[in-house]
Amino acid sequence: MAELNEANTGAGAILSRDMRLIWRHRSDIVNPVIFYLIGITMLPLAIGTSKQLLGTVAPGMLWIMAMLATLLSLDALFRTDFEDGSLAQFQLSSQPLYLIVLYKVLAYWLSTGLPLTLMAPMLGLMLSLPADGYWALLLTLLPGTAILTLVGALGAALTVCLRSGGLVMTLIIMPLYLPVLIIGSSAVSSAVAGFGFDRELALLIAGLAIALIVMPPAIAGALKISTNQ
Amino acid sequence: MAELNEANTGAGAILSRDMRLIWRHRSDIVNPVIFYLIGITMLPLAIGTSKQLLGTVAPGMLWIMAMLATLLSLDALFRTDFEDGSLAQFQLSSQPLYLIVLYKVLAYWLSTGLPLTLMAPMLGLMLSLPADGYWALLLTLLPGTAILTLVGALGAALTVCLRSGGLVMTLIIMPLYLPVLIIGSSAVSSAVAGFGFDRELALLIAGLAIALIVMPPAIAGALKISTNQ
Amino acid sequence: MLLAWQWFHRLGSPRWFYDKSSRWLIWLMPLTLALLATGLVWGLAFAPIDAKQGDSYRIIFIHMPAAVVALAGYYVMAVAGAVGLIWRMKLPFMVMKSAAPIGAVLTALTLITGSLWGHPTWGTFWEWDARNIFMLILLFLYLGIILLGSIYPSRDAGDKACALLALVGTVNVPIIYKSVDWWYSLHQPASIKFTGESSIHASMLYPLLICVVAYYCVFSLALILYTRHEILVREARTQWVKDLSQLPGKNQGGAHAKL
Amino acid sequence: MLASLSFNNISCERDERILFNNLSYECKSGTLLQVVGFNGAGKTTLLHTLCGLRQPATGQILWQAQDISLNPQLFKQSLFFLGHQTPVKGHLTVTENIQWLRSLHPAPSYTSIQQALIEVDLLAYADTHCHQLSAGQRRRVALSQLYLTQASLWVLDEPFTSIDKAGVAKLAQRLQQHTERGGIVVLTSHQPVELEHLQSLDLSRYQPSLEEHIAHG
Amino acid sequence: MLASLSFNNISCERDERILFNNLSYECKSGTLLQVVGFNGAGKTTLLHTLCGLRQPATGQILWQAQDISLNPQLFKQSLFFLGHQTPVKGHLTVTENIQWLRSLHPAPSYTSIQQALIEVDLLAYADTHCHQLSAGQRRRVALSQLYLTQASLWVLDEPFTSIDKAGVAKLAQRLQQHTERGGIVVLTSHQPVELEHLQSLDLSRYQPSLEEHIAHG
Ligand code: HEM
Ligand SMILES: Nc1ncnc2c1ncn2[C@@H]1O[C@H](COP(=O)(O)OP(=O)(O)OP(=O)(O)O)[C@@H](O)[C@H]1O
Ligand SMILES: Nc1ncnc2c1ncn2[C@@H]1O[C@H](COP(=O)(O)OP(=O)(O)OP(=O)(O)O)[C@@H](O)[C@H]1O
Ligand SMILES: [Mg+2]
Ligand SMILES: [Mg+2]
Repeated sequence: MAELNEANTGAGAILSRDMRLIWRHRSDIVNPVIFYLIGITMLPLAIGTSKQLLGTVAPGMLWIMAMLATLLSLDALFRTDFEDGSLAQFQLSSQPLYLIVLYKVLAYWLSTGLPLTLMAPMLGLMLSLPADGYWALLLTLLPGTAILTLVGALGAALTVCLRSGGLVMTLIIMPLYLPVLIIGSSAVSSAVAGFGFDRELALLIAGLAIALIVMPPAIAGALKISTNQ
Repeated sequence: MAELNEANTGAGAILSRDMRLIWRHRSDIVNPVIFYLIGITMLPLAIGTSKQLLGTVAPGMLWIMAMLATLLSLDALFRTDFEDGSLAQFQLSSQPLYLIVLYKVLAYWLSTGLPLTLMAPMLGLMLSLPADGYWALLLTLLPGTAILTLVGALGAALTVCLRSGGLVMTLIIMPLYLPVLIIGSSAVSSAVAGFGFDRELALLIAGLAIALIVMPPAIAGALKISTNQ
Repeated sequence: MLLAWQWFHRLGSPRWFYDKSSRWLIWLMPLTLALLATGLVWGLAFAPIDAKQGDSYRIIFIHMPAAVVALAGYYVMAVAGAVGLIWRMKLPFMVMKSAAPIGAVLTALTLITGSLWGHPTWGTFWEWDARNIFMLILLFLYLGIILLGSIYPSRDAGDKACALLALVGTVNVPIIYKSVDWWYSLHQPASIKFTGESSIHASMLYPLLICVVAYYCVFSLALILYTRHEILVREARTQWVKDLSQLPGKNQGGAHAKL
Repeated sequence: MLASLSFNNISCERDERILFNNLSYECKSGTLLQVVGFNGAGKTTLLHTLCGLRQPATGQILWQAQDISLNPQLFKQSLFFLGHQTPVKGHLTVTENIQWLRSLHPAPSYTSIQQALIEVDLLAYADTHCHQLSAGQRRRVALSQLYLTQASLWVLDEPFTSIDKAGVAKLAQRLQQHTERGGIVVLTSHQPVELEHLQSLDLSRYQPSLEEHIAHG
Repeated sequence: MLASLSFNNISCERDERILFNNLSYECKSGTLLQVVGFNGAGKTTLLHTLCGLRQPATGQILWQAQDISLNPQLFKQSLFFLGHQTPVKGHLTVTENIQWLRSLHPAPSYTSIQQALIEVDLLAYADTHCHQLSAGQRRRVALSQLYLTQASLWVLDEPFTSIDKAGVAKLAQRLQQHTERGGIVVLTSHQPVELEHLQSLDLSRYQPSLEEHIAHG
């Protein structure tokens, strides 16, 4: 009783809790990656195995599938927290809500976007992506998946109180995903064509910077709206 | 007190309840369709708008996206029933469990697979699918989505008690989806190439017949396993 | 009849298996080593050089048996699962659980050796060849079962779930095999076709056959060792396992317990 | 209604840990049994087992002198179970929820849904979506089945949770009525329950002794 | 600890229906207030409102004589809330769950987690995953925060749900201790609660009269 236990600083503990939760759900770390793997694997089966055709669609398909993989489990990001009352605890925490949100998103990205990105070049190999595309793929997916996660988290927050939230979210978020998708896939395409992709990369990084500033408060606001009814 | 109220026959009521639930979640009826719509719409943005290229990949992409759309909300099929104790009620119902399961799957297909199938030719138009492919697309998607739903329901039943069920389900179900995908997309391709697609259609219908016999008891068994721990 | 039934039920007893298998190991281990050594040394060192491919073809002695046994492993797993489900026995589930990672490793080995081989012969690490696709999907099937078993909160339920999935997968495996093959012939006329039979002369065939038998032995050996380990883990609370650990010197199975 | 339920020497395990052991009990027609025990004693596990949702590790459960696993269909027809969770769909209205819960046991009922709604005091909410109800009201939606079911064995896991005082009294009255007609009620509750002829089964007394613990592992 | 909480004339609505009206109450240091009312009276709504999770339709809530919406950060530091649901993650162990719940209010605590586990009688389950706990045990995981928090205002929505008799007695003792030290506890419960100096606020008395109903809608 006499000793005074320092509590871990709050937001850091959320991150560590989220990382621990994610580690407990190990399957979740593996899964978007495996979804990506399977999605890409199925592609040649569906559209044919001509190397030339695959190489042409590879940049676009690698990006679309990365997007779908990121999106897939995002809708569960706040769902369980909402259902078991943790979200109310977050709101009443002495930590600012947007910081908690930021850490949650970070944990999600570390366990989904990052491995997905690292996976991508290997899958590019399977789709016979021309050699020039690998760096472009890797470098654009890095900020790209981060933006997708931040934007997707907003969708998850807005639809958290809806039972059929997953698909509503898809609908809300897809249009916002479009620019990222277009820029990202055109970066890879232009790298493959032998042009640079600096401009696209710069755009994505700028987008990430903006998203990092704008999104956490927006998500926090959306959560408040969702729960306060 | 004196009057005797006939209860509606059980399984029919599950179907009507499920249809009503689905109607309440109206978004769910619309959503796989919208996911399909958006997924296909994004494609030209990601891989380029060359008509010839789009026409080549159209059969495969229409099938892959139909598969992903079917899969997307399937993992919620038994999730809520599990969490709110309805699944225990199903098991203790005087109706056989596999019948209840069959009706649930039917309700799901009527609200997802069917509209998706009806949607597909229109999206084929957007991807400049050659004219010969439309009937093949429609006729193969009809039994195809039904098989996908039945097989996916097994995945949903096996993962219903797992918190991160959605993606585990994807992983275990995707390999089982492959034959359907391959047969379906090759049916459309061969129809486009001017060959018939009778053989593929016959295979899919045979597959559906087998799935209809094998799957409901398997799903019922999986549900018992999931809850009895 | 009655005897056969008794024997069958004893098969379900982990303890019986543990005791018996330590005796099997005594002859299975040297046999496996001998076969493997003979097959590999013969194949890798003494078989004649292939006219077209030079020495690179020798990967076949690792590659082809792995592929064959990986597929067989799936059926072993599924049959074990079915037996467990139907007769509600513990041991078959342990066998099933053990078969999955072994099968997955063999599948991965096939894929890796295949793509290593593909580099010099096909000029690429990966080709969308029917058999490659089939192997990849088999890997997914294995991974799915391993994953499902590992994340189930309760072991009993996880076992049953895996068994069910493996059973449904059994229906699917030949379908995939057929559809992949059939679809391949439809889409892409064989541009790079490797017809195995033509390049195999008797002098290569014999070591290859020995290798296949050796791989089957390796599979059985690994399966037994893995199952024994699984038994010890799962039955750790029972008296007989405790007795085992108290007398480590007396039972040579104790050594494998630490596997 | 003539009913009889008996446990013969049953024991239940969770993750290979024995929860209770050698439990035998006999409920005749008209029995009102409260299973008591500390948190984690195994009350819910016992209730699930006697509904056939789980298998007991050893022993049998007899309904009308027959093992329940022999003729599960017959047993299910005479069983009504309500667990910790509330099987109520937020997106359906109160009436719709009651209708489908009832449809799981398609037997004629002498009470109308209207009547049941009055009994659980939800008539004013008949067409309200259930996610707009308070915790207690949701619970009442599920409990309304007690007025509609024809089952003779009721198994209720903490039925009084979230229910207000008047509701608890009403519910107790309904349980009493059921047993007076020859039915059997098995329930758990941590709240003191005011019911006549209430028998009580204390699970703590069936915990494995220390020696058994050691012998088992 | 010196605390004061007061409601000034607050009223709450749900879907444009007034639940209660003109509710004023003052809690000084050491108050133990039980909000009572029938199912659907608005207890949970009131508790959410006074935590700042909802806005009242009219009126103010004052904490230390200051409106809580003026300085929410300060208010949150002195608040501990536990609702109907149990904010416990099934995939984390008991200890991990307690750690992260505590981390939401990073203030030093004089009790160790070990100690808290002993208090809620979960020491044997410290490393068990929470989805392997019984209903009452899960609830205890959340309640362990009562031994760790430094907040002076505790708002508890049916804290005794699923808790066994010994647990309820222990909990009651803890609440008493908190108020004796000058804290404030606001709770709801349908179970009879044996607590000294318990004040009771009956929400039914604040329902809008019929005229108001007509005037409003
Ligand atoms: C990742 C790539 C590869 C995979 C997944 C793979 C897979 C397989 C499989 C599944 C078999 C067993 C077939 C059966 O028994 O029906 C097999 C056999 C064989 N593979 Fe591969 N293979 C790959 C690459 C290669 C390459 C690059 C070569 C040589 C150019 C090759 C040559 C052979 C030969 C000669 C056999 C035995 C032939 C027979 O008896 O049918 N494989 N492979
Ligand atoms: N899904 C599970 N997996 C493993 N163990 C479990 C599971 N559910 C419960 N247990 C364990 O089984 C024991 C009995 O749980 P049960 O739910 O039957 O208790 P209970 O008597 O109903 O308790 P309560 O009064 O809290 O509802 C507990 O010790 C718990 O830890
Ligand atoms: N999300 C919601 N949307 C609309 N109305 C709601 C919602 N939740 C509750 N209500 C209504 O508000 C009223 C008060 O609900 P509240 O949950 O505050 O009651 P309560 O006093 O806590 O009841 P209980 O004792 O059952 O917990 C109820 O009549 C209910 O129908
Ligand atoms: Mg319980
Ligand atoms: Mg309430």
